[in-house]
Amino acid sequence: MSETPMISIANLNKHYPVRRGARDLFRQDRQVVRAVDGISLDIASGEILGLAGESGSGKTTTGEIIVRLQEATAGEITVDGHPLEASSRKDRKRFRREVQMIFQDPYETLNPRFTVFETIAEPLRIHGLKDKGEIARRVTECLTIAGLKPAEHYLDRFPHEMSGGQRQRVAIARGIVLRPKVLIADEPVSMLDVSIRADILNLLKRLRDEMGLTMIYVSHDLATIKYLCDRIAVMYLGKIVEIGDAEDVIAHPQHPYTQVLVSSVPVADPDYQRQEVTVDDAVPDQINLPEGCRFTPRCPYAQPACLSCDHELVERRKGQQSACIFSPEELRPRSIS
Amino acid sequence: MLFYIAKRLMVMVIMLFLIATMIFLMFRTMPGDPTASMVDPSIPREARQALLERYGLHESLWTQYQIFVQDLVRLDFGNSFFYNRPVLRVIGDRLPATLILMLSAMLVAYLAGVLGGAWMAWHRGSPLESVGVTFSLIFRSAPTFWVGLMAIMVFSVALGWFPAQGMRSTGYTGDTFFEIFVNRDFLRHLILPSIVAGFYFLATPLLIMRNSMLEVMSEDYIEMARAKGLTERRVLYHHAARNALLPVVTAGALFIGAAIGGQVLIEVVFSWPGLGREIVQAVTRSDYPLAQGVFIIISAIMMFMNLVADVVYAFLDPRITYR
Amino acid sequence: MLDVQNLSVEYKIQGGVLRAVDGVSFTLKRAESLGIVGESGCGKSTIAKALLQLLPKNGKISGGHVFFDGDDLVGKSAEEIRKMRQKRIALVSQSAMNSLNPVHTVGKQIIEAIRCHSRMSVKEAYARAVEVFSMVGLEEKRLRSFPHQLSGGMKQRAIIAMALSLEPDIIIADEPTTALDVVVQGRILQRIQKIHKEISSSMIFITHDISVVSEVCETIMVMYGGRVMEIADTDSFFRAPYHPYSLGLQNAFPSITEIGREELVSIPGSPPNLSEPQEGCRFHVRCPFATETCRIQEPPLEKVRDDHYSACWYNDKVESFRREAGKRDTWESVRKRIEEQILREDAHEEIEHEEIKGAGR
Amino acid sequence: MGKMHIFRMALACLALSLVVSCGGRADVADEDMGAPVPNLVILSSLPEANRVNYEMAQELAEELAKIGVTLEARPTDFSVLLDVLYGEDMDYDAYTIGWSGRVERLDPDMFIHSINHSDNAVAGANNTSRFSNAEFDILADAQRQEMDVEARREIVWRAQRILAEEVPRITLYSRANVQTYDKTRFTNMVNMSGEGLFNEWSPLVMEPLSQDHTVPVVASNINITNLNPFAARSVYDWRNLRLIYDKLVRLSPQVEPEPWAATGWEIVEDTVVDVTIREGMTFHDGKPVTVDDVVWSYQTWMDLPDSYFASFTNPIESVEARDGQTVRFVLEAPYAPFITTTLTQIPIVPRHIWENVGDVTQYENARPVGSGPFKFVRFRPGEELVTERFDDYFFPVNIEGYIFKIYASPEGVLSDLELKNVDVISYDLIPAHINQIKNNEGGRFSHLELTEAPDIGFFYIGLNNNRPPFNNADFRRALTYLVDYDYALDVLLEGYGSRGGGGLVINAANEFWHNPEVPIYDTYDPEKARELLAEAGFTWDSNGRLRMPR
Repeated sequence: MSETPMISIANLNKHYPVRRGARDLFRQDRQVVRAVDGISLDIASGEILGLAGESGSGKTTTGEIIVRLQEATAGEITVDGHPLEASSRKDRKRFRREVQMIFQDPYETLNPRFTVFETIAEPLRIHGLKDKGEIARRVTECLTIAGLKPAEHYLDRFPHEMSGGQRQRVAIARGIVLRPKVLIADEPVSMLDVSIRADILNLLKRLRDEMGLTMIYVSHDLATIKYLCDRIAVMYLGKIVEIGDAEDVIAHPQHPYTQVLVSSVPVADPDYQRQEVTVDDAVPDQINLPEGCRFTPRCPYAQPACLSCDHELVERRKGQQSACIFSPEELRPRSIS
Repeated sequence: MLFYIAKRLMVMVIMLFLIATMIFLMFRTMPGDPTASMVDPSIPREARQALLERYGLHESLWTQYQIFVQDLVRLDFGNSFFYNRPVLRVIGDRLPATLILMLSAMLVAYLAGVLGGAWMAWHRGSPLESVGVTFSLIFRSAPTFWVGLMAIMVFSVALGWFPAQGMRSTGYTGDTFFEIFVNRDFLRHLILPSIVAGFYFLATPLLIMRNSMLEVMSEDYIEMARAKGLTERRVLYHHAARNALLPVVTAGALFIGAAIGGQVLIEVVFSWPGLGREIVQAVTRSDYPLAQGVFIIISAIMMFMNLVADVVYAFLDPRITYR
Repeated sequence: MLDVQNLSVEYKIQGGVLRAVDGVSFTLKRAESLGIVGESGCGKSTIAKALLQLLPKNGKISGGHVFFDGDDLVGKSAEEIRKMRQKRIALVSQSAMNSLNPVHTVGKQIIEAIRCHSRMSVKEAYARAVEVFSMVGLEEKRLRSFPHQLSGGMKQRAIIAMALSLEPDIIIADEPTTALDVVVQGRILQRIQKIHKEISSSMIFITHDISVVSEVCETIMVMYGGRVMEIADTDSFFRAPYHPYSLGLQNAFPSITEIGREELVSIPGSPPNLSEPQEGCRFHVRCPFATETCRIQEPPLEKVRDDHYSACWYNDKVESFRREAGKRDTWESVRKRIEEQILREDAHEEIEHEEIKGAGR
Repeated sequence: MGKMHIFRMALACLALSLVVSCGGRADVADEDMGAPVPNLVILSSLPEANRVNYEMAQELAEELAKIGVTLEARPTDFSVLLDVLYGEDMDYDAYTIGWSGRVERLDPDMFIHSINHSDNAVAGANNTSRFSNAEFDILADAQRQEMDVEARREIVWRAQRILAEEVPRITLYSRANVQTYDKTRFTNMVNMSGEGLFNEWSPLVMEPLSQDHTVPVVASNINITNLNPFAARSVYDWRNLRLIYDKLVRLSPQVEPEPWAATGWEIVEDTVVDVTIREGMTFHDGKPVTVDDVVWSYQTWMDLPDSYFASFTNPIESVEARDGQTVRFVLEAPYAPFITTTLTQIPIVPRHIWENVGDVTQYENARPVGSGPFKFVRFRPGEELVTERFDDYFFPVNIEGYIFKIYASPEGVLSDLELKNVDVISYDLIPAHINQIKNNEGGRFSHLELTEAPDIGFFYIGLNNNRPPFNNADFRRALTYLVDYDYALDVLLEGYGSRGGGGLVINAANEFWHNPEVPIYDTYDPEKARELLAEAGFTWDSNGRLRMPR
């Protein structure tokens, strides 16, 4: 990763104020939910990064900030060398074109009154393409890339006339029609049936290979992340706790939380012997975060030192960083209550 | 919770003050001065002037407002021009009758509406359901006055079941609250108007309950309740109806204001000695103090009922907590 | 203990009938745990609802029998069925988030269920509730909580506790972990396994995720288009599946344990539309090995090994199928076939349009 | 081509000359005529307040349009109308309104002097027609001072003749007071003009037909607002208060003053009247009624400039006790209506109660104590006022009391009439109800007797006599032919009323004072109106617009 990263995130924060009524007016320390709390990462051009974590870990928020669906509270993001907080209209428009997002539920993000053609042509029109022939050509091309073949068969359909997988393909076709550089995919397959998930994953892979897209794949499903992504960043309560090569992280999780996450995934293999790591399944209150390492209250290896941890990422294996102050070998049974 | 209520009450006082100011201005910018309808035109001009002075209406608007506010703070609504009595006494004489009729009408409407709405949702698609909806809408849109007269014709004049007019039999003695309101004679007079008013109000709770019930019935916890092997009755009333009640409760508070307004005609057709007619007369006669008083008190009642509804809501729905 | 024979369920829908479950037979032994897997719309949840006779108003059991301890449940009165629910067959429903009534405490809802079927006093019922709560690892004080005060995992555990409360003969768990986070899901699955070992109840576990079945169940039943495709004991199934659909499913699924896996292959096309009449094998449209026979005649569920049944005309060719199924091209051919079929239909449609236009002139 | 052109030119010339000659045929060019009649506005009642007045104003606008006058009928709220009529600006052309026929208006002073004398044609006074006629003023003043009734009637008749000729306003109609009572329960009812059944006399003389029902229920559709005679402002308050409080003189059913709490009066001079008080009267609380009470009552009324009776007490200069039985009134000027209005209106209140209450107008007087024939028992606002017979009263009353029951709508009263819960009604029935009772379907109303009394009040079209064209008496007279009096009476009032007419102020119902010999303009005849206007020098310009005489 010697070249400039396609996406560079530095010290990103997203805090939501907690509204508790008039009393807040008189409080100095306004309570906030730290949905994303000072994360930094670089994503190389053409890389697929998996953002893993449970609900409330901040993975979706991070994705939405990059596509500017939300404003960050603090921090810097550059895409292809341009800071995201650029002020000029032109720059903002360029971002909208270069960074696209696809969502979990395509049915909710597709306008039910738009045909497939209208859905995909709309971003082209918004970005000033007027030539009807060119629009038709681009739409057909994208549909074909997205695997809806023959494209003509689908152009005049409405979302409700299609299956879930087909709708997600339409959403992807819309996502790529502006030839973006970055694609954020937020749980794009979790609503889909098992038999067609692979298709979408393969499609995303192909988009990277053929169009050189950089991708952030947000998911709670480690299996699909492992299959699709080059690297994985595991988030817990707004912090990145582990980041590294996807296969390495899953095969050799360094952080106790990653270990828990990996061991929780059911495996369709009767011979598989899982490494049992048992934790409490209650995630702490997001407002009153624990001191030190946020995983301390649930961590089976928590030590007094954990209470002063500041989530500094430490390289534990090659290209694999963990925020745990201990290496896996140093982990000892929990000694604090 | 207590803090919340206190806060709400505080807001209520401020709101009431603003409303009072608006009402004050509204009446004083209305055409026609109050002496016009009060004074026989044949009396001399000086007399009219003297009246204006007596009521303080010769002062500038600002001075009048200052006096109004000072009185308001002392909860003194002044004297009614027309009745020549303290506004609070005039209202006090009439308000209980209005409130009792309104509450019993709402009781009728809510009992019939909630039970009927739940039943209709449970038997969705049955012919009786559409009969129920049509029936309630007919009562809502038919002129109340006409419905009232028909009810009198049938149940009082033809069948003789209920008295036709008033709140008590002619010449009935007894003046304390209990003597007036807690006896058979009063109840007999109350039944017909509260049923007519109740049916007029019925559509709102009935339809809200039905819709809310339909929504609740598709919830997973209803299927779960069935899967638990509970009887249909228990599922209907303990699980579905209780949850479906929530929006009906909220609607109920908003309903109070509409009810006081909607009740005017009921009071007229049954000669019910309530506040409804007084409101209309006070406005047409430009009896500012009385009209102001009535509106401020109705506003207060509405706000209070809203608060009550919110508290009841919190009581019914544990997900709601007020801070 | 449970012997389902030829069960069919129909839904009345706009403009026709949707046959969601079509002639499904299976048995469930005492203390056995059966996993039913399949895609959405394959009829797996409908089976659960049909067993408890909780079908919505437009659905009805249109045929077959459900023998439970020798009694046929089909045709029993609503009251008899009601008495049987929870006490003998309990449901752990799909959405933990919404299956508890938000206005009652969790304890009240459990005690209500217990007292509905037994003569226990409130006190006894409460004691039982505490007992089952501790089985699922919830503290006693949680009985006094309202649903919104519990996390998703806790709610699901409370529902499991409720299902256990009367020691039913059968527990039907309908996608009990789908809405939960991975870690929580893992914990719940562990717990279900543990409890299932402790008590003597049988279990039907319905899920779309075959890996979950592999962890929890002894027997697996694969459904497709309202029919059973394959039934086997879990070990046998995962080591050597027979049905082409099962083969496809296995290949479509990424796993965290495999290293450096090649490209996954998914099954092209989409499930059949059950509101239209079906002919032949339900899977033939998407099956790479389908023949004319498959298109016309429906294959029976045949025994292929001990405790292993598969509904395919070519169970004997399974060895070559297994080889072919791992290849991408095998499935790509299906995709091509489907695309061609679409093209043909489109062209046909166009011709029809032309004809109509022509007739108009 | 050339021929054609010439032919066209010739045609055009011909046409032009025709037009010119047409114009020339009129005797006078427009600019030589009088000023055009200005565009006018008539402020009428709102249709919901008084349908008849509203319709008649609309009719008049249409009729005037036909004779080339633009009149806009503008329905106006009653209180706004009063503001305009009594306001400083006197800015209005015409209006519709009415004078109600109260019993004291049986005396001609109100209708002659108060509403027609030029002294009252100023802002805020009752001559809202702004009528001014010197000859009339002399007569109006004279009738006031003539204490001899016959002589006074002569003057009043002459005054009526002037009004008939001058037409200061156009009387449209009078309503008939149709009321009803239960003839199976009570008899000997008295029906009075301007009052109907619940007058001063019926309660005194009516007789129950059975001993089981001796307390009649009198129905009203208007609320009682006040029990304090110094603050009471509505007729309905008064109808009850005058039975609780007594008065020195009452007007007999034949409208003659009859000594009552007084045993007689003596006109000492034109401006001095001595009144003798009846002996042995007591208030309801047992205290005797003294001269002192009478003097105090009158004095208190006189000190209230804005009282209901201010116009009756204004002529009094002083009142004093001459001895234990006699009260002497000194008037500022001779005032003929003194006996018939002042003495018959002012109630006698017990001084021992009222002198201690401070501002008498602010006293609630929740339990009135008077010396009248009925004792107050209780009052429930919006429901009923209950009285009982005062057994120590000097006049024998047959009923044991009465209940004045308040209803919210005439429909409510009708249903209670049918249910026999009401014995007498105190307001005028609406035509629909009159017809229902008359038809008596199924014998539902067989027990009722309908009574009819002509009203001495009237509704009229007021004309601002200060403004053109209404400052022109010819125009006003012509206008009377544009009003369809039959339409008002027969169609709009369904026949329940009496006919109006230009200049009519004292109704035929007021037999004694009405001058039957004066001509009344009460025919609808638009042609006649045109004729009169033409005769008076009005002209129509080329647009058909009416112009004032030069």
